[in-house]
Amino acid sequence: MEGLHHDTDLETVSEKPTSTEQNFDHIGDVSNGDFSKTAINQSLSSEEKVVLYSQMVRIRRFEERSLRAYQQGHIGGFLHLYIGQEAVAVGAVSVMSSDDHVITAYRDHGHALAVGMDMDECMAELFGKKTGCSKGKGGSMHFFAPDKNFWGGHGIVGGQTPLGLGIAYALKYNEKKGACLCFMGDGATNQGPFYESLNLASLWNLPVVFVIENNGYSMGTSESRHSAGEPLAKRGDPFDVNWSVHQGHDLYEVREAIGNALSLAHEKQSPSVLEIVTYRYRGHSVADPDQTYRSKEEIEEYKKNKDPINLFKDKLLAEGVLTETQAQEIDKSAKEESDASAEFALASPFPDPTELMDHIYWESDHPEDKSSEGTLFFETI
Amino acid sequence: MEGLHHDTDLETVSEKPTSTEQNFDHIGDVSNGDFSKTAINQSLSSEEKVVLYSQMVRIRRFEERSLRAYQQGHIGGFLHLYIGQEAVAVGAVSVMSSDDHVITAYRDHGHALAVGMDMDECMAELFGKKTGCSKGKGGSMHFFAPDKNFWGGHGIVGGQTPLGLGIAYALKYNEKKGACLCFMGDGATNQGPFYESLNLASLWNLPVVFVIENNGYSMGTSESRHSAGEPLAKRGDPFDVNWSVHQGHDLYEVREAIGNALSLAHEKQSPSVLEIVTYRYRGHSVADPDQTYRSKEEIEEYKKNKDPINLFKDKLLAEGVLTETQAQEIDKSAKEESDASAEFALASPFPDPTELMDHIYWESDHPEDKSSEGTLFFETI
Amino acid sequence: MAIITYREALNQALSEEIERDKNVVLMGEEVAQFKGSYKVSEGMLEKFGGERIIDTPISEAAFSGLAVGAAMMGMRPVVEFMFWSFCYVAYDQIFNNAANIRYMSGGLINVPIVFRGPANGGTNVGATHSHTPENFAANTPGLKVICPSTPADAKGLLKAAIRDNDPVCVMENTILYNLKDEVPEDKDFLIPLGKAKTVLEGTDLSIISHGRSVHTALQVAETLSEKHNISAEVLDLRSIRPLDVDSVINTVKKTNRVLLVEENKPFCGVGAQISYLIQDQAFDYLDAPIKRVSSIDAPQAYSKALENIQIPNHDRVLQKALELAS
Amino acid sequence: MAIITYREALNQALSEEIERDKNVVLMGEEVAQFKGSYKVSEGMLEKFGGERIIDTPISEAAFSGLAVGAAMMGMRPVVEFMFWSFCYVAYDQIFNNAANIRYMSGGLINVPIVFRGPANGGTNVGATHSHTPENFAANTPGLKVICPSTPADAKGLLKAAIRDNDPVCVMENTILYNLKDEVPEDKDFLIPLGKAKTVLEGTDLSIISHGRSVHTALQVAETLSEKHNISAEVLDLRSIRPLDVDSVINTVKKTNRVLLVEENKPFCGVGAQISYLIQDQAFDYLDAPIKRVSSIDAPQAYSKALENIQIPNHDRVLQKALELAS
Ligand SMILES: Cc1ncc(C[n+]2csc(CCOP(=O)(O)OP(=O)(O)O)c2C)c(N)n1
Ligand SMILES: Cc1ncc(C[n+]2csc(CCOP(=O)(O)OP(=O)(O)O)c2C)c(N)n1
Ligand SMILES: [Mg+2]
Ligand SMILES: [Mg+2]
Repeated sequence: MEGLHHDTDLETVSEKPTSTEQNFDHIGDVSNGDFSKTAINQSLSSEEKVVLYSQMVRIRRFEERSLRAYQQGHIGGFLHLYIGQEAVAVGAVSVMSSDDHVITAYRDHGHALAVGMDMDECMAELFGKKTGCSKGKGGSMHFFAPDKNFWGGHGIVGGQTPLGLGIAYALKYNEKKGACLCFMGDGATNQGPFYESLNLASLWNLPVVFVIENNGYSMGTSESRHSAGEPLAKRGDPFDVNWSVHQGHDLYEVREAIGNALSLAHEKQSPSVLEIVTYRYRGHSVADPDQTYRSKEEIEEYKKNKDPINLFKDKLLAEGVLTETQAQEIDKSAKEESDASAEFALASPFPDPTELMDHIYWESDHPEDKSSEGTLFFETI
Repeated sequence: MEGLHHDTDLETVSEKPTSTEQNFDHIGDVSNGDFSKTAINQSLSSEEKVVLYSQMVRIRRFEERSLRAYQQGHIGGFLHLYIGQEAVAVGAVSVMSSDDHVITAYRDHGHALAVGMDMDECMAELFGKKTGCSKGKGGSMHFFAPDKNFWGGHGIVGGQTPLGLGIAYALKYNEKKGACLCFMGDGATNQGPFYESLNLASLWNLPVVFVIENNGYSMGTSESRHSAGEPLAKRGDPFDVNWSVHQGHDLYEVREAIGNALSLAHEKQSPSVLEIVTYRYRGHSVADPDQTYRSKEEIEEYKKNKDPINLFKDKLLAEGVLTETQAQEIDKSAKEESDASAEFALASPFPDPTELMDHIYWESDHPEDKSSEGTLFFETI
Repeated sequence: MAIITYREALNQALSEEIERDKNVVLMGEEVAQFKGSYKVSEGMLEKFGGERIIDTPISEAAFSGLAVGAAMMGMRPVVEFMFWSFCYVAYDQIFNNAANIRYMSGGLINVPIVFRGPANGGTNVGATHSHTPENFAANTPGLKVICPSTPADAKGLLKAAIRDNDPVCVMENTILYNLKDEVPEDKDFLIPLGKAKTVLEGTDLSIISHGRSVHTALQVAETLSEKHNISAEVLDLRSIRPLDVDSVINTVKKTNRVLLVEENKPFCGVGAQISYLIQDQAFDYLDAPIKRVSSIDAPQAYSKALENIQIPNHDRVLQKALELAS
Repeated sequence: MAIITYREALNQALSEEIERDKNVVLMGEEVAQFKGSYKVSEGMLEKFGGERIIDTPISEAAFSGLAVGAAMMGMRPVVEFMFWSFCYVAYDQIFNNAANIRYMSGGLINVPIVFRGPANGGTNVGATHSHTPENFAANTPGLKVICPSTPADAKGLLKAAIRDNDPVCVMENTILYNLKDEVPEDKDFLIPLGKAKTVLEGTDLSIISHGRSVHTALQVAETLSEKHNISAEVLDLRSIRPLDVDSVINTVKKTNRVLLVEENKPFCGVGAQISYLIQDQAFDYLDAPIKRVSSIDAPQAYSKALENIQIPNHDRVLQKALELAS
């Protein structure tokens, strides 16, 4: 049912999942839909709450700035914006511990900034510059920061699900108390490798959490036109994988859900599928005119009633941990940081043509340790 | 639970699925597990029952003969025997109507004979002879008979599931009142395209029946070692595909289950997943020494208590529609027919070397209708 | 003749064949309601309805296989890949089922299907979205492969592909979608597969190419004649399998020098096969070794600063041409 | 040196590397309890336990991708495909994820993984089970490809592949599994990738080959010297990417005549690429066009009467060799 509210004929949205929408209690007993009082959220200091708020703001401002840069012709290829979904990445990453890892699809700017990548390297990557996180090789869809347990940024829909499984496998093999958060879209649930991965995750009991960010659309195709049966999280059920559905506009709820799934993974190494209902304000990519598959009203309703940043801001104001002036400062500095990153990117050099041949093989990047002989490349620069 | 009895540590087998093992009533109300009285089986004449019996016997004798031919070196490559599972193909095909179609995997001899292919063309195909159903091009895994609505015979595990979906799609597109029975193994449920197909079947409401012949093993891997969650049929559940589990040693039960799934497909074009629990007596293929994954006792128990031919024979004897002498004659003529097919195959010529270049493109087989120019082949005989 | 874009030419071909034959349908991601992610099928849903223009989930393996199964039953599905790169998740359905079922059934079945979509680099979409699998498909007996380079070819070849009784892989190019040129309106305008086209007559060297590289070749030929007084002949293969070997050999015999230009990665690319054929059948006519310009042998780079160099561009092709001519 | 089979040599290589490095595991269908469908991993489950020798469901896409993910994290998984043909259902994980992730991450990640299994025809398993995708893999920058033809090479090359920090595709051959020959016992016996081997010295023509075809080439060379008094040199490429171009060019310069023999289908097969390289770098040394013998250009036939002719056999190779030498 929570899928339906994504169809162009709008329906009112249930504030929290009904009991039929999970086979496992991924959320503490929250009668009134207020997750601020659950243990994991109680543990947050006022400072930490403000940091979480500013992270969401930073992500949004960064992407708005990147959109302008795209329109100015500084960014090529695809640009998939995360605007509207910020609470999912920020909330999820905020409950990770040091041995937990993240992998996601091509809509990866939010996750990248949430794990702590800085705006400069991200914006520079969008500009295709040498100073980009992937040295201009990857672009918007392919951000990486292994040092921050962030494994990309993957362009092929669903292609990252077996990779996430493998990260979890390696953690278990090395007896680390960690798990992998594998983010994916609602449309990605229609790629076969996801099911092969669900079976393996359950069969081998691997600490992986598949987080379906259900923004209601696979490009221009609404959930009800691309997927039979609801909710999508239930697709874990026949494999005995824990599953549940949550609302993604409430950062507190996201933290609660992901936190519980992570402890389940840490303690029992059990996998989970969490469906987090969210929404993207912009077109699928900047190239999408966004005129064929949803109404302006639908978008406006979300912005008005479900904006994760506004909702969290109101909560923090009510809790008295944030003031309007603080909020304005946070917004101001996020804008400044974004502008600075665009300037940094603009000022950065493009990769040198010879860099085309870097990073193809570990071996060719380490001539001193080369063990093979013969010719590796058949048309070079 | 019915999966467990396939593990090497034996357990007693429940005679019929419990109510938790289906989301849809694919079988009439049968309290005592006796399916002979259901409408679809009541409608059988004595003659028809005897024909069904002899078909199972013919399949078994044919395969036993093919095994000898393999051991004598007349058959190359793979030979996957269906022995033990005969009631599934024979029962299923017996309830098909003229617009229903069949597609299956590489363990296809039983289905081929059940749809009415004759032993000669099948045995000759195994021998790689010009007179084979696929002119020696396909072999054991690739029998075809489009004129009998039989679309193969496919070697890549799970690869036939989208094809079966497409057959159903074409039937619906052409407003035929038909369905496609798409047979697959328990191991095949771990191939991603199956799930993509389940989603499409339900989303587009296509008349396809996925029949999982659960013989408990994917090669040498028992169900509990290859699949998480039970029963396998339940994997249709999250896609809102009707599913249920049935015992495959009782031809009457198979007819009842498939019959109901077919009418559902005919009337409502709804897809189904039927799991039919069965067993193979021989190794995965003739090359399998069958020493690593199951006990001799397990095999013996099946032969003793669950042999589909013996069980049906006993039923027919009890019903008084078959006599011991008749049964012996049926067996005798099945053996003779099998021996004759082996002689036919042996006497048949091998394809001529030039036939290597036939059947690659429709166009090169029809030079008179050739529309393209240029070179199609780059190394020919 | 009307002047229309490559995109419109594809749309015309699809529309005409859908009108002509009830067995033809178009299916793929976003082809209907969204009008095609590159707007190739714009207006077709309105014109032909949801029965003929079909949106699919992101399940390339399933809908490719579904289309193969439907083709076995006599339909003539046209499957659109948003990018040909995505054939990697449907590989078995195309390279085993579509390619082999006729053979494995001893000719009892044929598979009249078209797989189409863009297969090119040059738009900064990175390594996973820039594959050019024409060499993989052409390596596979049972499949046919065409790479139209002009609006007219796009229409005539696609129409021929849809009427073909075998599986045809049609490899388009997002950068050519806006290319405008004259296109015949004749509803039976067909260009036979396997017929190359001499797009420029010349005497000093032959540039053999396909797809968008043909246009690069033509620009280079212009530079060669204007700045270097070298007369280049340009042959557009148009079809990779079947291949117009005669036209290839003829131009070699005419100019005695060959430059192969393609977007394929070099190792076992199309140019490798053409080289073998030329030296095998026109050995004594070659005044110099055959030269190639392909994509630089690296995964496709995102940064335009890199990708503009990676794909065969005017300067890289010109340089090789001059080496060859000297 | 002990005389062991190609199968045992692979088993030794795997066992030694698993003993040597805790990061090495072997996973695939039936590799553990069943001892491998071709018994390559016989005894390894007993020796190393289920943590290191891992049976998988029939989910090639998932376990290939799982292994890539684990390799990104520093493990060194060896993935067995029961047949390389099954890479068609895992294509994206190998040809995108394993091949491109290092590049797309600007070198932040490397993927030390081995994909191995048999890739050959000749055992009458038909079109879907007889693919030889070494040309597809070698076309893909980011992947390495080796095709060992002897027990010693199988051991030395596989060990080198496992220690390699890049993805390596190891293409074996079911028909060679029983081949016996001397194999060094040294636990550090490594054969570097990219080093071809002259397996027979000769003066009149060069037969360049890889995999099982090398043995066919040797038989033909014997016939040539005994019956026709022609001295053939036989070069075993051993590794397709990296490729030992120098050794290829050297043998051409020595004999001036080249015959390429491989099981690949012809169009854009490995031989096509070698032809290009030879004519490009040794044009003036060629006394005659390069000739090729590949598999007959049809889907693999089941009937042994057909398949024995389809794959390069002694007579087809001999005939071409005689044409070339005359
Ligand atoms: C295998 C594959 N098919 C198609 C595409 C093109 N494509 C990119 S994103 C997308 C929609 C994905 O929707 P969803 O999974 O819901 O993620 P979202 O974009 O909503 O974040 C499609 C079809 C692709 N990248 N990979
Ligand atoms: C994609 C793919 N992977 C692996 C194989 C090899 N293989 C053939 S049959 C088989 C086991 C299949 O088991 P199941 O689906 O239960 O069918 P059954 O053999 O029991 O009839 C395997 C692994 C294959 N043919 N295709
Ligand atoms: Mg979405
Ligand atoms: Mg089975």
